[in-house]
Amino acid sequence: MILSIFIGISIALFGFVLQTSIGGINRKIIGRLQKRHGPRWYQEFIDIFKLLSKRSVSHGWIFDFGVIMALGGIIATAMFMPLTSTFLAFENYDNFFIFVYLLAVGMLGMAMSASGSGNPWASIGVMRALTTMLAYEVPFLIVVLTIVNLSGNSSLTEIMLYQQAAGNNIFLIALPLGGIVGFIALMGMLGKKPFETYIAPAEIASGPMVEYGGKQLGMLFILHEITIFIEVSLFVHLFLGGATNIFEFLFKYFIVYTVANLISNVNGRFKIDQVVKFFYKWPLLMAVTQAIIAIYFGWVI
Amino acid sequence: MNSISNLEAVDNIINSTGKVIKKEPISDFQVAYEVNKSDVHQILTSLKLEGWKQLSYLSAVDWPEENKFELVYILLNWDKPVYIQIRAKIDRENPSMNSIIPIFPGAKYYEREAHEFFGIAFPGNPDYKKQLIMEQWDDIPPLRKDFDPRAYSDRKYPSREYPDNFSKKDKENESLEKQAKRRKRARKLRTGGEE
Amino acid sequence: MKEMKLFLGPQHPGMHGNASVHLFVDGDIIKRSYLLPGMLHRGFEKQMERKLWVNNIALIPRVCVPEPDINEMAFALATEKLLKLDVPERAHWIRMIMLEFARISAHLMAYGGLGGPTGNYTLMYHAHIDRNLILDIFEKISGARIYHQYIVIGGVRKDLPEGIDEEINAYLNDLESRLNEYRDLGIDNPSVVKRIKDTIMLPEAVVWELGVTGIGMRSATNKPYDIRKVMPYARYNQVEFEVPISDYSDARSRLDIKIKEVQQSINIIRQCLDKMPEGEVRVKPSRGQSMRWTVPKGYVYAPVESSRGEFGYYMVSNGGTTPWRVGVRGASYPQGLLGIEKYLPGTRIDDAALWVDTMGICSPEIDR
Amino acid sequence: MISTKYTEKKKFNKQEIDRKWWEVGDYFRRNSLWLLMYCTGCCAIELPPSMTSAYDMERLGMGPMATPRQADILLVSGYLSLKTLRRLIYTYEQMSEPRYVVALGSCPINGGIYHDSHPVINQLDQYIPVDTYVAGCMPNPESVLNGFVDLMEGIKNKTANGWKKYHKNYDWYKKNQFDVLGEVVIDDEFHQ
Repeated sequence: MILSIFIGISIALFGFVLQTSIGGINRKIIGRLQKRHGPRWYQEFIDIFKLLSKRSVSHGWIFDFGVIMALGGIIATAMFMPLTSTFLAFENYDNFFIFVYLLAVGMLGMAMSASGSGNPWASIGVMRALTTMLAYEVPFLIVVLTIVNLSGNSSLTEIMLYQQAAGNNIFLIALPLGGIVGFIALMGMLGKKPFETYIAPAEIASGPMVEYGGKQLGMLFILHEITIFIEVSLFVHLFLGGATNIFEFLFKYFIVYTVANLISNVNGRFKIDQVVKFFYKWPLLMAVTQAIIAIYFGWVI
Repeated sequence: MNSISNLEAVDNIINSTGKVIKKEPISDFQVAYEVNKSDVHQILTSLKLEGWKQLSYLSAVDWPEENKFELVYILLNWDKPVYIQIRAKIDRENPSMNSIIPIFPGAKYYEREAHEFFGIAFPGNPDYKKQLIMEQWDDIPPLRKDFDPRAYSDRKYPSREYPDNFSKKDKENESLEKQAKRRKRARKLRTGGEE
Repeated sequence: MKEMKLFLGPQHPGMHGNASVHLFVDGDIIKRSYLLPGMLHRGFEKQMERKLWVNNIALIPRVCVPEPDINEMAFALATEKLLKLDVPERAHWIRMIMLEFARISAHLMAYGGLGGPTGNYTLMYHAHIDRNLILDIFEKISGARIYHQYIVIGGVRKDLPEGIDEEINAYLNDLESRLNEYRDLGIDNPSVVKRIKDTIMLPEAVVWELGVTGIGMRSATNKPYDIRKVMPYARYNQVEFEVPISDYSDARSRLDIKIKEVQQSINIIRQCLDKMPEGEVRVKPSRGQSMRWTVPKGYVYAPVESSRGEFGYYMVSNGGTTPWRVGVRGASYPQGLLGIEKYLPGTRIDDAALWVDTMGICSPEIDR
Repeated sequence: MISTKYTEKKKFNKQEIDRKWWEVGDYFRRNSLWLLMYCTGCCAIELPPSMTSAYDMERLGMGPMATPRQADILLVSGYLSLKTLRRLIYTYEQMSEPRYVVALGSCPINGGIYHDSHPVINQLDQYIPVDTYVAGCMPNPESVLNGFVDLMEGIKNKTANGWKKYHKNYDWYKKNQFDVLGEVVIDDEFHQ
């Protein structure tokens, strides 16, 4: 048990280091896209450690406690994440719904803390973040339920093994419509444009983060990196067939995150009502069609 | 669309509505009229009906010797391109002029600004008295001629003191220094010994 | 729900320049709004009354920062009208080159500014690097990047440097080839179009009510109301160009006109380089030493078409060595102050920053 | 002359350890300076070229930030009218420490071209401490970046300690601010 907890914490730490480095490399790639040199690849680490070294202001205990609760919730979520189909901390506890449930703890902690700051921009940002969450969860869950139905199991490692088994395609190819929906929902989860509405620096002054500075912001950054790690890994495991070894995982992870980032950087952002309308229109329709095709007709490539 | 005929058209409109004290043609596209304070509203109304729909500028000029403020309204008709300046003098003591918001709604903020900078009252404008550009101004309105920004600045904001040897002395630039000394002496003579 | 008060600025990334929009919102919808100007006030009109005519040349470019040349042009035009001075032929053409470059740079900045409110920062980066090349050309011509003090009373400060023609032509070809890319990244990009189409409408009645000029007016009225066409200054009557118009004014059509105007400005500069005669570039406006220049009595209003609309100087001289009164008509005054108060309510918070950007609100010229 | 007499080796006391940690923190702080996007005056027009692709400030780890709480540098870009100074002081006091102030242009130094103008203050360091000045009207992007490199040197050599000065001379700064601004609470249409 102790060993499992230790491995779990190591996975969370690994996720943080991995996502922070890949985030830094991505900043460089985006820099090239924007015709400039770009920062050093380890810039994100420096930013986070700098924030942790600063003095910060508190806005009451809810504000402080919410951040810690969110960070704790996210680290707990990351502990359950399998890296490859055989390497995970807690055997048989890698059910998909654990992640959905535990991710909400982090989100709610952040929402609580941001509302605790009392800044109106923050409360608008929190409202928008929760609305966006409602929007992307529905189509995403439909697609995932289709996958669970096909593979007959909701455990991530089982889903991975199902895709890796001979004769089965990875779900991105097997369920093309569902794969597209999954990727769009992933963009929404990551808060990439065009679904960046709840951060929106030029409209609501970076939304929930408006009152954070110093240590709390540093913790939020760590939280953000680990959240991205969880979400991208979920996509890799669910749709790209997971990984048999760690290098395959790193490769797939890098590709998914970079593609999402590149798409994000040539798009504008929607308004909040457009986000909701968008998700409830095409992705929802596509997800339902995919579910009907896959489950009732059994047409799976 | 000949500009000369446009100028004549303007002449006719203004002469039929009010008394012109002075007319100054400025260029092919611009003409100025000085009118009585009481005629301004009527002239603006008839000009607006004739197509001078745009109020380009509204402000005031201070003439302390005559003890008058001069209000300026500049109108433009895009289809018959002529700028018309309508000028009217008002008293400098307790200056007041009825607002032209009913004719040109766009004048609201110009009037507020004129009140702030010159102290002219505009009855009819709902909030001309509120402060707009400056915050808690504590002196006479700044664009009046008797306001001295230099004195105000010296009184209110400490300025940086530079020691005499602040700039490095260069042998090659001695002639420049002599010039500066000469200028300083000349300034002293001109201002009567004050700095 | 209770009305909540929000401050869009002065310290806010969506705000261009140092001004503040105060929003009273209910949910996401704006109920009331004001612009709080004055943060950039520096007593310009008072300062100019206290400085000599020649000293003012150094002061005026600072009225509007993104596009300083129009200030120099308006001041020079006004003074020349008072002096009844004829400017050498070549100076007119050089002035037009400078003004059109200034227009391109201001349009590129505003178009790149779309990247802020809509979140498409790549567009902003690309537009700014093209603008930076214009600043380099300015530096070669006048010696300064932003405040050139190049258009002076009686002509321009000095002649164009050797070999600048090829450089300008190369730059223009380069920019022209990239205009389609700008369209794809900005106004034709589906996710950006969703934000800018059918928002921030400007009906024709509102244009006349507020006194909006420039692109806002041309996009709403569908008529070529451009001072360069209607009452040409410099030599705009001798070059061929079109004034882009539209009959439907939303954020997208205004930005579309901006890109079209960049194309027209490119054409104008090319014609200027072709038609420019040789000769003097500057005449002395008045007798004697420059510190003792006097200008005859008179009142004059000199308008110039800036990138945001009609920009004018109202100048009064009483025959002395300094102007008696200088009034600046900021092009964005009506839509900045009255427009935000009257027509921003009803839109969403997201649109407030777009209003500031696409209406071309330049806070230094409102505050002066 | 170094003494050769035997002395007991000093144990690290708490202050010493704090100092070491502070130096480690300084490394991170000077390599990740976040600017507050507050354009107080006209020098802000040269910031986009220095931030975006032409000069790319992000190479140095610097970037714009949306709110004062997140930022490290308060960039005073140009002249300050009284109205801006009030907001600037609010903003400065909101920022989390350590915080640095960089003043661009000649106007915050001695008033510059507006030295005799009625709404513009003449000397910024009477009201808040300034760590680096970049002179010029207006400073080129090269000199702006050079100013930031100077600030990094200052952080390394511990000379950029304006925020400590602000704590130490708090009463003096407050008195100056009060003298020029008068009432702190404003009551007008815009501040209901």
